[in-house]
Parts: sequence; structure tokens; C-alpha cells
Amino acid sequence: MLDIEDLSVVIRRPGRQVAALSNVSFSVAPGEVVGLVGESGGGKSMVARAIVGMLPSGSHATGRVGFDGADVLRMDAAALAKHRGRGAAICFQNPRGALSPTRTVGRQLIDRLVTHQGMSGDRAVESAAELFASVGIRNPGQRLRAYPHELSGGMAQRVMISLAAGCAPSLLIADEPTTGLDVTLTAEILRQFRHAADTDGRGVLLISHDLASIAEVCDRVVVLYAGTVVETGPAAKVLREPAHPYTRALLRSVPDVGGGRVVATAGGMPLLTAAPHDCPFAPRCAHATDVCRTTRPETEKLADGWSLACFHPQEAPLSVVNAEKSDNAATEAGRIVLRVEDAHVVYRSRFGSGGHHALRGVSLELRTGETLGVVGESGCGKSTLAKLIMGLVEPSAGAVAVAGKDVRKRSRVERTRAQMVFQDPIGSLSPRRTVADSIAEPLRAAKVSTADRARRVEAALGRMELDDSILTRYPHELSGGQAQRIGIARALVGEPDLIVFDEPTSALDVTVQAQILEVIADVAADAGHGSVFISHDLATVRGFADRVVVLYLGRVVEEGPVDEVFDHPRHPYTRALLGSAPRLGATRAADVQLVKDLDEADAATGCALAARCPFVTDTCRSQEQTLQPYGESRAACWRVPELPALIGKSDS
Amino acid sequence: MRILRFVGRRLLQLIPVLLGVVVLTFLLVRVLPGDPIRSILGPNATEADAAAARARFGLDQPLWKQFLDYLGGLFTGNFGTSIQSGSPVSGEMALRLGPTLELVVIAVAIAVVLAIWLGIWSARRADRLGDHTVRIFALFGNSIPEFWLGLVLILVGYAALGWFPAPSGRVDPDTNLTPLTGADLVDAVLTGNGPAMASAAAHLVLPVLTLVIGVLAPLLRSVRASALEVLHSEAYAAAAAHGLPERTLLRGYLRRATLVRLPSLAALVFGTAIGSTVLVEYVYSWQGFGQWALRGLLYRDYPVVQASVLIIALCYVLIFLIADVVHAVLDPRVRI
Amino acid sequence: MADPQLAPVVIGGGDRDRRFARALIYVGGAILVVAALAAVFAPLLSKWGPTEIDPAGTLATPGGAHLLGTDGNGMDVWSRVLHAARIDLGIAVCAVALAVVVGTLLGLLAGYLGGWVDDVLMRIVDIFQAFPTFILALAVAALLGDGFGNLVLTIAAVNAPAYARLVRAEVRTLREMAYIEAAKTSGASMFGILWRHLLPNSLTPVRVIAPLNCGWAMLTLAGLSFLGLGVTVPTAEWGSMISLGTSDVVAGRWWTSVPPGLALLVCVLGFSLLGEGLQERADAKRR
Amino acid sequence: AAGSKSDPKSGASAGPAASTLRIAVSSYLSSWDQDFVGFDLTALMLFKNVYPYMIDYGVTTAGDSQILDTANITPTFAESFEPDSEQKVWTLKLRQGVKFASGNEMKAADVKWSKDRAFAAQANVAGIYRTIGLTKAEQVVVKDDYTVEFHQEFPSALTRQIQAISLYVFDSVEAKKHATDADPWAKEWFAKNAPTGGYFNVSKATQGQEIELSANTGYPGPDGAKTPTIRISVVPAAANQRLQLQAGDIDVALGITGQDLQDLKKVDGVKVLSAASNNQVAIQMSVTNAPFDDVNVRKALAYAVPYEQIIKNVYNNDARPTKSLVPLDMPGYSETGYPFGYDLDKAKAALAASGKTAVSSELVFEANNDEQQKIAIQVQAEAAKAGITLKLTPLDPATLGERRTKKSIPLQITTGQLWVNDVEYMLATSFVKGAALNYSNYSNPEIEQIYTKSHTTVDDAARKALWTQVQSILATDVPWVIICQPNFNLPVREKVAGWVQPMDGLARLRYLSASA
Ligand SMILES: Nc1ncnc2c1ncn2[C@@H]1O[C@H](COP(=O)(O)OP(=O)(O)OP(=O)(O)O)[C@@H](O)[C@H]1O
Ligand SMILES: Nc1ncnc2c1ncn2[C@@H]1O[C@H](COP(=O)(O)OP(=O)(O)OP(=O)(O)O)[C@@H](O)[C@H]1O
Ligand SMILES: [Mg+2]
Ligand SMILES: [Mg+2]
Repeated sequence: MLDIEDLSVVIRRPGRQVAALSNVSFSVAPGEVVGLVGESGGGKSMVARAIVGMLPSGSHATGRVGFDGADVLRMDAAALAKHRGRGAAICFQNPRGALSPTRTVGRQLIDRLVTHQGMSGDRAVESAAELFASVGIRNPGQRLRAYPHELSGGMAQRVMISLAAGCAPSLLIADEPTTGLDVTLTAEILRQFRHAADTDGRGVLLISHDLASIAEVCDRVVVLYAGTVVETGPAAKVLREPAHPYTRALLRSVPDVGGGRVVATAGGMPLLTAAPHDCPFAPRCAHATDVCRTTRPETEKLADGWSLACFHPQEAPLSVVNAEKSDNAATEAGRIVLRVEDAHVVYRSRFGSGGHHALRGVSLELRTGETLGVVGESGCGKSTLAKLIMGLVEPSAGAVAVAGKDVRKRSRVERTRAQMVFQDPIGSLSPRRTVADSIAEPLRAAKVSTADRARRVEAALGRMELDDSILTRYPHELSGGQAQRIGIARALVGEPDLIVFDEPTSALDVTVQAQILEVIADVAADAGHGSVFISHDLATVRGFADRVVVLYLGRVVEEGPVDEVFDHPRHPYTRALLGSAPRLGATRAADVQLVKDLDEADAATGCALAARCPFVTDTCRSQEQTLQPYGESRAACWRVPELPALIGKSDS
Repeated sequence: MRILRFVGRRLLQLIPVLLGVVVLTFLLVRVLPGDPIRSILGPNATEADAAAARARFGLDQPLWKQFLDYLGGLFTGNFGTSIQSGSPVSGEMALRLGPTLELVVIAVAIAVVLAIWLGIWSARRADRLGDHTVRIFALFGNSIPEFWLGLVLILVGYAALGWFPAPSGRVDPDTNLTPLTGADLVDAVLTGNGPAMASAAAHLVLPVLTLVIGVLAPLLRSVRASALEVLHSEAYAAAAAHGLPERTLLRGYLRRATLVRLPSLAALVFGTAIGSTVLVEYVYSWQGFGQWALRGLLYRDYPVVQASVLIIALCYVLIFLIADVVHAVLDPRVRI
Repeated sequence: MADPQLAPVVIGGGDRDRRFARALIYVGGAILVVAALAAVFAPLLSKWGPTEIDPAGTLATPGGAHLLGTDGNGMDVWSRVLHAARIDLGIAVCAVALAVVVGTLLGLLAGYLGGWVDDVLMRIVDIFQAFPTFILALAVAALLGDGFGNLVLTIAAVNAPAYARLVRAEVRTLREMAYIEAAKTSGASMFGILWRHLLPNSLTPVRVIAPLNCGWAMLTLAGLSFLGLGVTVPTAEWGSMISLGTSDVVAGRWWTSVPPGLALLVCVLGFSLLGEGLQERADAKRR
Repeated sequence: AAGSKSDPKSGASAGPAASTLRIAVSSYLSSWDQDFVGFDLTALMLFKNVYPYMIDYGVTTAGDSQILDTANITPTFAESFEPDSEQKVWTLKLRQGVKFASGNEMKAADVKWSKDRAFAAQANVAGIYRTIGLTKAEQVVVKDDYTVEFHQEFPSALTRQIQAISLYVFDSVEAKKHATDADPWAKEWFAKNAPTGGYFNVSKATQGQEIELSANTGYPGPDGAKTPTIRISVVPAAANQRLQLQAGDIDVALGITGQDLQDLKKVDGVKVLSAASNNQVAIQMSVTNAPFDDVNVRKALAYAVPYEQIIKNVYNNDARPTKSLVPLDMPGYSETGYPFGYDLDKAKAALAASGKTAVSSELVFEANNDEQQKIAIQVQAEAAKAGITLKLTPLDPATLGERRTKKSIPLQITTGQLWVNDVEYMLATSFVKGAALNYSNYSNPEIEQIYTKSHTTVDDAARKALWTQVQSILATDVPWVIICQPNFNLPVREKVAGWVQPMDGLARLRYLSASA
């Protein structure tokens, strides 16, 4: 159905030129799910745009985008209008942004139904509701009247899928449908696409930067690197025995809940200005030889639709390198650097009473040399916890002390004793301050002399493996990875007692993420300070945390040594999280499946998870759950002892 | 319901602002040099005459007493008595406010409609000749001083072409229009006076045109910019990528999304337009609010100045309130 | 490899917007530079002083001793048009600069501190904004006299509220930004945050609005002069020159008020073009 | 415009062209109540035409124009107004059959009520009555329905002049209907409702825009209004008045000055009525405020003023130079001892004589007065050459009024005409201590003496002698710099006839007529 042949797109703008795609060829058949993976900027979205004939202005495209025999690139306006939606429909990368903010989602869906399925009036409303229901939206009649901003991220993504499906396309394109969603949701959303291919016989092109997460639902994968296809093949094959060094690097960069270590590949993806005459991966490739650097490898066909563009295909199956942890650091009890006691945080609404209860009684303790992992779904209060520790929000009850000092009563210098690394690497650097200025900020507060400041900034920079030349740059001139290194350098430069990492890698590309994780693992291992590492991605925590706490709607639901919690989860919520985390190689079906999305309203009484937990009883609904010791870890669920049995039952 | 609560809350917020305006104006007119009493007395008046006149207007009272009296009057809708004319300010003001509001409302309404239409047209043809031409022309209009433009329009429209009535009023008195609101076109419509309607409309053309030309550019720029933003937005691209027809795109996805930011700007423009009518009123012999307020100020007619500033401020804040409500209606994201 | 029969498909557009924006900025800038030069070198460019009265008489036609003739007072129109640029541009630019400084300061404080400070400051701003321009102008002129500085004050007072609002809105979004939190956790003082982080970043919209505002300030000044509330005669100022010459136009003596009118128009246009160009560029960057 | 002229409806309802005259004025009147109005020329002009004034100036011919004769005051609505032998009791006899618009006949009670009201008002009329010894309501006595007596405290030569501008009468029967306890004189009602009973009645008034006057058919006198309908429209911008006059949309433009007048002389269909006037343009120097408290500095300025140039540049040579502080055409005018003319050397010398090389001052003028502004500019330029730096200060009416009463203005331009063409009156108003128009704060014992003497001097020659003396004293003291006496000009459509030049600046519309 879709048959892209030798598609090259060069975008010409005054003063710069980008070869977004170079000689890309692949095809999608009806009923087939094809994954398109690669790092940010690899050209994935460009492929999607080419398929619907919406290349950005200034594009020069060659080659052919065949669709049911016609060439999309050369369609006239009328043909394009027909092709878009009915032929190929995209689910956009950022569903919230892709929904028109001033029109109800129902109207938007009906617009599609009317246009492409010729429906009218009540009939359209009816099928809109049906479509909503079929993508898993509860209470569709009411949701039809919602505006996009009233939807949660997961809900918006579902609406987006229903919009695309509403066009009844032959080819459904999903551009990063799961980025930014929680693990539990990701799995569910991906299943939707598989479903579309299987039941409606649609072709599906699934675009993602994260191979691991989409691998499960794809029939075939296409790996893009710098606008070129480096490897294509059946999903299982490419995942288990990737032949291209880049595919292998990509896979190894993904942290693994099983405890597999990330192996970082140095360097970043090049921005090409013209179709390459060499292997674009060569500079980062451990196997590269001279031929790689001078000649572009042809795409060679291997067995069963497997093709590859590499002079040095690798053959060994990708083995999981298990981390040998240096446990000594954890056992060596240092002084206490952080103590949080029964902290509550309420965000007050601007008018009247009420507010949002973001943290509900959290207690923590952390010593130097220790690393505490904090995990939980989006919105569970992780960032609030970080801000609380940093003194950026005031606890409405309870106490927080850093290095023995109550955070509320700290002087300017004492405030620098705790440092934070932020989620958004570029956004956390002041746009009009140079890198040197940003890094030196904590030193300025500590009244360090100018000369001393420069020296220490350089030292911190050196540790981040960055060059001095970067010091005079401004944040917008940095890549995400560089910016995050600067952020870490800034946290380190004042030799603080405590460093809080708030999802430091979630905004980064897979391979860059691996690099940063290595740096962080190194920093966290320092005995001089304690670290708190916050992540929604369980796997990243496993690599180097000593202990881990699991947050759910502002409460700690489980806590314990990292291996214990990961290998023997007690709380149903932890189990669900771990179960839905994608794993390379083995597909691990979740043993606990949560119903519904995270909803703040659920936190009212009793166990917060009650509304979503498959094992819920009346006791759960009425009784507040507190942390109880179960083996080495503690969990806030009274049914823990019964769970293995219950899970076994639901299995059969 | 929520809207009402919002409006209620905002109205409460207006109280300190209006009170501030009241206090500030009250003090300001009194610290200004110039004696309102002297300007109504002949040159032969003695100090005793002046004192009598001062007493007549309560200006012999201590300042705090004057202020309390004024404030008390405001609560009962009594704006005091004009020193110049000796008649109640509220009556005079009612006669003057109508014509000016009529002028400004019509002009801003036309400018807004024109801006929406041209702005979207222009954005859809972004960076083509038509777009550039429209924008440059709007900028030109925006750069001409209103009084100058007014004169040119009179020279062309009245003196040279004779298409429009003489710039000496708002309606032909021969049409025997019964004034109700002071806004002649409205009055003509209300009383069903056909000739007056035609005459009032003819008198409105040039002053309205002057104002429209003056305020079009910022509105146009805003509409065009937000239309472009919408056109470049993912949301619009998504709708287009799903092959929705032009009409649906324009109506459902472009227009309303474009307009969300307009109300507050329109309010601002309305505010400045009220301010600048004083010039247009002069040029077109439009005996409106601005001329009245200006004259009051020149003769230090305290009650007139106080009332006119308060009313302008009130119009201003109310218009902003309306803009916020319209914004809330247009943009579902606004939480009120 | 590329199919030789398939010629590349070119999707047009792309950079025209930038070219237009650049053209706007260049043309606007050029106009202003010329105007500024004219203002600076006015005495060199004209034989007559701006308030020098030609004993030969009034309303001389252009040409001869007077390039653009003389006005109703017997003063050289060309010289006055040039010299007026000093007053008009000077007052407009100074007033806007003052408004920017004051407005930004207020906006920064209100936006960052929030709470009652914000409420109080913004109510004051509301009061000023709701106050009619001409009354404010007359009040200031009557109170302080009508000199250059006072007109600057007046026009600044009229414009400052807009900047306060603009900056406040900007600061309110910026203060939630990660880098402000980062600065706080790095021990930056309040002053440091305001001065080093919020100020430079909140000025982006101000930079775009300020030139537009300069044009508007010139029109306000001209309007004030037209009503006799602006610059005192015989100081050369475009607004008062136009106002003096209105009846001359009706009589066909275009030279007394058309040249100052054109000068005003062109300068305001210069500011508008510049502002529009900057706006366009900012918008393009945002897209 | 062609547009509205060709509008058949407006033509139809306006009746035959000759029955209607259209006049443009610059502003709308601020109030209809003459007892409480400020100095508002538009209002005062309208009052002259809508209030019944018992006596008024007669008409005389000067050159080829007709002017109001201030020396000849005749009864109009009154049958007669004559003094007793002591000149202390004046008897006003009313015409019978004069009707107000309400239908009420004008009677002595109306006069009495009106005068009571004026005294109670403590405003305009009460102020000027003081000069003729009328201070209390009891001094006005009703004799019978048509006879009223005014009992003055002392005899005065100015009684007729003062009463000419003060003896207007309200419809008291109607007024009492609108009086309340809080407002016994119906001020509120009169502020908004036009008085009736004058030569014209206001048949329609559109606030701020137009006033329609129709001739009072209830006036039994011989000199009733010549035109049945006069429409007065408000057109603030002089340029607009001019355009409308050119287009024939108005017949008389009362707001056109300066260059426009010269231009209009050349326009088809328009004529400019011109007449010599007693309007005097001067610069008053405060003799009690520095720097003009020094007579040499005053002299320096008097030499530095470019008289000829002002007449040329400001008045297009349509003004008469004068060489005395007494206006031209005033009996007794003499140029004796008046040395001043434009001479910068003498100016510098005079300044040097004062011991100063440079002085500075503000020069105040009316903010909305183009002529004064132009004069100020010309004076400033020349004075600077003589070492006198002048800062031009336009003042709005309120500030000007306040500062004038404080007598704190060092230098100001004044324009004005004396309502009584007599030097005694001039001294009374301008040159004796405390006189209302004596903004210079000038006082000279000799002048005071002459002034007192003049009260009792009736012999013409003797008075002339006194006036010559006055003029030479004033020429030495130079409290004023007399600039010139501009001629009066009025642009009208060619069809307009009957214009009588008002020596008080307030047009008497009853004389106006238009040929069809
Ligand atoms: N409108 C555009 N103008 C110029 N260059 C563009 C444009 N859109 C994309 N590019 C460039 O084209 C290349 C491919 O971009 P594309 O959006 O396809 O990447 P992607 O793989 O989808 O990345 P991501 O994971 O970030 O979505 C990038 O180098 C990008 O900078
Ligand atoms: N300033 C605020 N005012 C009101 N509510 C807030 C505020 N900040 C956060 N919240 C709410 O508090 C809850 C917890 O927010 P928090 O940012 O801590 O979540 P998180 O776990 O960090 O989520 P994410 O993974 O998306 O970063 C969320 O529901 C959020 O909407
Ligand atoms: Mg993409
Ligand atoms: Mg977070």
C-alpha cells in the first residue's frame, strides 16, 4: 500500500540547509504494523509529513512516495485533499497540541466523520461516541463535549487516535504516540494500534524514538539514523539480533528494569546538510574502518525482509550486561543529609478554600553516599517532593531538614547546600546568561572570589567531560545533553550535601540519556553527598539507586532496597508498574493490570489505589493504608500476603 | 453562573480603581492653577462676589467636606452642578456621552470586523503581495495624525466631492430628531425617524472613517499574527492533514482560535479611541464628550472634570471587563 | 539511487517572511536614521533659524530664499521641519524610554512579588491607565509647566502602565520557569533574580512594542500640540505646525502644514515599520 | 456642501432661502442664564438677541459701514429711560404689549423680579451696578405695571451705558413656576431653558450643535428682526467654517480670523465686511512686578515691539497703527508725547538706562487666541534682539483669570474694546487703582486726580485738555505698549445685508437680512 522509494528531502532555508531524509525506502502493507525508530532529528516525522504531502516549505524532495499506486509528492491539490485523511491519517506527536483548543473534541471528530465517511447529524454523533468508546474512553457521550485542555495526556492521545481512525484511513500513522505517557498507559495505547491493524486491516506506521516500547506490537521495524535507513527487518529479529551497530547502540542505551546496565555510545547524531557520502554513524561506531568514513554503505537485503546498510554487520545476540553494584557505599552509613518527616504539601487555589493536596504524609531519610530513587506516575507528586526538599514550596505540615537545618530557616549560603538537577535541561538555564555564569551561580551566593570561581567552574566542567569553549555560550546554543551536563556541573560545583535529580533524562534522546545516566551514576557514587533520583521510569532508577520509594498520589506506597523492590515487589501498584515496563528480549506480561487513568479525585478516603486496583475490597475503600514492613521493604497494602495467590488465580 | 461570579468579583476589584480615580481627580483639579470662580465672574467682580459664588458651589468648605459631599453625591447619582453652566452635570454628560460612544463604538466595531476579515485574509496569503499591501496601508493609516486625516477627508469628501454633509454637527436639525440617548443614529432608529437616520448615518461616515483608519493597524496586526500562529500550529496542521475541507478549516479551526486574543486588544484600542476622539470631535464639530471634558478642564469646571474622568475611567474598566468575558467565552481554556 | 525521470518536488515559500521582515526593519531604520541625522544637523542644513522671522513677510511661497516657504509668522518652514525633529523624536524617545524603565520596574516587582504588592501596584497602574490622556497631559502641563521634560513625563505616564502590564504578565510566566527555580536553589538573592534573570528575559516583548510605541507617542504629542497642550510656540514642533497651517491648506497654501505633516507621518511610519518588522521577526522565531 | 444643499428635504423645510440665515459660531453657549454665566462671548452674543434688553445702542454710519453708536443709547423694549434732574432716580417706562413666548405680557413686576434676582445672584449685574450706585434690591421700585424707578446712591455719567448691558428682563411668571425652595430663582431651569421675549425666540436648540432663532412676533417696536429664522451652528474649527462659507452652507462665519479673512476676500460669493474698530491690542506691563517695575525696561520693550511688522504679518495691513494709549476715534485722542516706535537702538539704550543689559520675563497670552499667539511670537523675536528674553506662556481661561485677579502677570497681551467711547470710562476701567482691567496694577496720583476731576467736568474743551494731559502722562509711564487697532472683518455670503458692526463685539442679529 505505502511504498516509499528512494525518498530524499533537503530543506533549504537562507543560511542553512538540512538533509532531513536521504534515500529512504520502505513499505507498509495493509494489516501490517511497521515501527519507525530513531533518535530525535532522525527524520521520522519528516517521513510522516511526506506521506500526507505536508513537507515544510523550502523542501526539495526527490524520489517517490507511492501510495496505492499514486505518488503523493506529485499529487495535485484535489488528489491530495482526497488522500489526506482517507488515504493516510496521522496521529500527531503531541496530542494536546494537535487538538484545536477552541473546538470540542466531539465536533472535531464529527468533522472528520462528516468529511470522510459522509455521515451527517445524529448518525455522526452516534459513531463518534462509539469510536470514543472503542479507544477506551469512558463516558464517551460526555467526553464528546469536552475541550482538549480538559483532557489528561492519555485521554488526549486516545482522542487523537479516534480522530485518525474517524477518517477511516487505509494507513494510520502514529508519530510518537506514547512519548510523555506513563508506562501503564503506553502499553494500552500501543495495543490500540495493533488492534487497528488486526481488526480493521489498516496499515499502521508507528513512529517512536524508543525501540523497546514499540517493539512488542510491530511486525517490522525500520531504523532511521540521520535521515538514512540503517536497518529494516522483522521486529523480533531486529530486537534480538540487531546487526547494525547503531541499532545495537540504541538498544543498549535503554535502561532495563531487570537490572541490565546501560552502555552509552559517545557522541551525537550529526546534522547533515546534504545526502551523506559516508556512513553517518561512523564517527560514533566502535567497528568503523576507513571504508566507513569514505563510502556510504549500500542497503543490502538479508533474509526475510531484513535489510541493512553497514559494512560491518554484527551477529552476536545482544547480551544484557548485568551491573555489578558496589554495595559498600550503601552499607557505609554517613551522616544524615536529608530528613523529611510526615510532610504534606497543599497547593492553594487562588481564591477561596480548598486546593490541591500534592503530598500527603511523606517521610524520608538520606545519608551521605546514599542514593534514593523515587518513582511514580506523572502527577503523583515527585516534582513536588523535589521542590519541597529544595525549599521551593513550603510544607503545609511536617518538617524538612537538609544537613540538619530546617529548609525554611536557611541563609542564602545554606540554601546552596542542596542542589537540584532539573527535568528540562535547557529550560533550567537562564536564557540570557552564559554557561559560565550559570555554573558559577551557587559560588556567587557563597561569595567565592572571582578567580576561585573560574577555577572551580572549570573543574566541574572537566568532570562533565565538556570543553572550556562552551563556557561563553548561551543555553539556546547547547544540545540537550550538553545542557544537562551543565546542569549537573552547576549542582556539583558548590560541593553540596545533597543533590536532587528530578527526571534529569526524561527530556533527552535515548543515546544521550544513556550518556547522562553514566555521568549521574558516577556523581551519585560520591561519598561526599547524598542523592535523590526521581524518575517515572523505573528502569533508570535501578542502575544506581540504593533504596527506592514508590509514590502514588502523594503517598509512599512502597519503600525498600532497590533490588528487593524490583525483584520482589509487594504493593499491587509496584507490581503493575513493573509489569508494564517494556523489556527487551522477553515480553513480560503484566501480572497486575490497573484499570482507569490516574485521577486525583480517587485520593479521597481509604487506599488511594482502590479505584484502580483489581484486588480491591471494601476494607481498601474505607481504610487508610500505612507502610508495613514486608521482608526488607515496606508497603502500604494490607493484602500483600494474599497477593501472590490472587495473582495466580487471575492468571488461570 | 461562573461568568456571573467572575463578573461580580471583577466588579468588586473595580471599586478601588474607581475610588482611586475619584480621589486623584478630586485632588488634581484642585491643585491645578486656575480659579473656576474667576472664570464665571466678570472682571468687575469683587472678592465678596467671588466668595458668594464660591459658596454657591460649596467651594468654601474644607477640602475633606467637599470630598465627602462629592462622594455622597456620587452614590446618589449626583455629579454636582457645572460651574460654567450652572446646570446638573449628569444631564449635560448624558447628552455628551451618547454621541461620543456612538462614534467610538461604531468605529471600533467596524475596525474589529475589518481587522478580522482582512487579518485572516492576509494571513492566509502570508507574504504575498496582497498581504504586504494590506499591512503597509494599515501602517500608513496608523501613522497619520487623526486631526490631519480628518481635515483631508473633509477637504475631499465635503469640499471637493460634496458627498458628505458639512462637518457641523451630527444630524440635520431639520429632521426634528427627538434626542433620547444622545447617540443620534440610535435615536433615529428608536423613534423610527427615517430622514434622521439617513442624515445621522451620513454625518457619521467621515469621523468614523477617520477613527477606523487610525485604529485598524494594531488590530489587523494582532489578528494576522494570531491567524498565522494558528495556521502554523500543530492543531491546524493536524486538521489539514486529516483532509478537512477549506470551509470547515476556516470556520471551525481558524477563526475562533484566531480571535481569542483579540478582545483585550480591542478593549485597549477602544480606550485609546475614546481618548483620541477629542481631536476628531474638534475637527468634525462633533459636540461630544471629549470637547465637553476639555472645555471643563480649561475652565477648571471641577464637577465636569471629575465626572468626565470618572466616566471615561468607568467606560475603560467596563470595556476591559467585557473583553475578559468575551475572551472567556471565546477561549474555553480560560478559567474564570 | 534517484530515479532520473522524477524531478525534485520543491515546496515553495520558506523565507519570504524573513525577507519582508528584514525589509521592514531596514526601511524603518533608515527613515529613523535620516530623521535623527536631520535633527542633529538641522542648523547646518538650513539657512534660517527655526524661530527666526523673515522681515520680508509671511507666507512666502516655496523657492527663493525659503526652500519650503515661510509660515504665517514669517518663519522658514524647512528649517522648522528639520528642527522639529529634535523635539518630536526627542520627546517620543525619551518618554518611551522613561515609560519602559518605570513600567518595567513596576511590572517586575508586581509580577515577582505577587500578593498584596501586586494588587496595590496593579490597581495604581489601572488608575493611571484609566485616566484620559489629554486630561493627564493638561494637568501635568498646568502643574509643572509645558517644557520638554514635562511633556516627556506626561507621555511617559500615559504609556508606562502598558509596560507594567506587559512585563508583569511576562514575569508571572517566567517566575514559574525552571531556571528561576534553579537560580533560587543556587542561592541567588531576590535582587539577583530580578536583575540577572527576570529582567533580561522579560524585555523581549518590550523591545518589540517600544518602537511602535515611539510612533504612537509622537502622534500623542502632535495631538496635544494641536489642542494647544503640547510644546509652546514658537518652538518648532510638527503637531503645532500642522495645527497652525490647517487653514492654509484650505486656502491652497500647502507648504505650511503639509511638510510637517509628511515629516510626522514618515517618522511615525518609520517607527511602525521597525516595530512591525521586529514583531514579525519575533513571531517567526516563535514559530 | 453640494450634498446637503441639493437635499430637497432640508431645502423644503427651511422654506424660501431668504427667510433663513445660517451663522457659524465657534462654541456652544455654556448656559442660558445671563445672571450666572461666565465670560462666554457666544453666550453673551446670543443673550443680546434673545433677552429683552430695555435699552440698547443706536446705529450710526462710519465710512461705508454701519456701526453701533455707543454714544447714543436708545430705548428698545422700553418706552423710555430717563433720569430725574439730579440724575439719581431713573425712570423706566415699558412698552405695552410686549409678549414673552409664554404669552405673558412684560410688566414692571418682571423687571423688578429680574433685578431682585440679579442682586441675589451677587454675580455679573450686581457687580457692575455698583459703579452706578445700585447695590440693593430696594433701590428698584415698581411704580405701576409699566413703570419702574432706579434709585441710585449717586449720580453717574455711566448709568445709560451700564444699564444698556444690564437691563434685561426675565419672564417672572413663568420663572416662578420653576422656582423651588432650594432654588428660589429657578437657576436650574434657566440654565437649560432659553429666555424669551427678546428680538428672537429660541425655537429649537440642539445641545452643542445648533440653535434656531425665530423672530419674536410679540415685539411691538419698530426695529423688529429682519430675518424670520436664523440658525446658529457650532463649528469649532475655523477651517471648517471657511469651507462651509465657501460652499454656501453658512451665510455668516463668526469664527474666522487672520489670514483666512484676506483669502476670503477673493472668493466668489463671499464678501468680507470690514470696518474700523475701537478694538485695541496692547501689551500690559505690570508696573509692580520685576522687571517691568522699572520704567526704562518698559520703554525698552515699547521700542522693541515691531509695530509695522505685526500689522503686516498678523493683520495683513488691516489694522491701524496708534500712538496713544487712548484708542483712535475716541474723543480726545492725541499723540502728544508718545515717542514709541520700532527702534532697537533706542530699546537698547533704554535698557541700558535701567542699568541692566538683559532682562527676562514671561509673556502671557490667551491659549486659544491665534492672533495673540502670533503677536507674541513677533514680539518675542524682536525683544530678544534688544536684550529682553521673553518666555511665551499661553494660559487657559481659568488660570488667566486667576492670575489677572492676583495682578501677578508681568507681561500680557490684551485685546479688547471699551463699551463706552470715553476716556473717563477708559480710566475707570483701566488706569485707576484697582480698576478691573488694570492688569498692570498701574497707579499714578496725577491720573487719579484727573479722573476725579473729570466726573464734574462737562465742558468738552476742558475734558479734551484733561485727556491730552492723561495721554502724555501715560506716554511717560508706559504701563502699556499699544500695538495697533485692527479693523473689524466679517466674512459673509454676498447675499447677506444689514450688518451692523457691534462696538461691544456682540452681534445684533436683528439687523441682518439676506436677499433671496
Ligand atoms: N520545518 C522545518 N524546517 C527546517 N528543518 C526542519 C523542519 N522540520 C524538521 N526539520 C529538520 O529535519 C530533520 C528531521 O526532523 P524530524 O522532525 O523528522 O525528526 P524526528 O525524527 O521526528 O525527531 P523527533 O523525535 O524530535 O520528533 C531535523 O534535523 C530537523 O531539524
Ligand atoms: N504550582 C502548583 N499549583 C497547583 N497544583 C500543582 C502545582 N504544581 C503541581 N501541582 C499539582 O500537583 C500534583 C503533583 O505534581 P508534581 O509536579 O509533583 O507531579 P510529578 O510527579 O512531578 O509529575 P510529572 O511526572 O508529570 O513531572 C499534580 O497533580 C499537579 O497538577
Ligand atoms: Mg518527530
Ligand atoms: Mg515532575
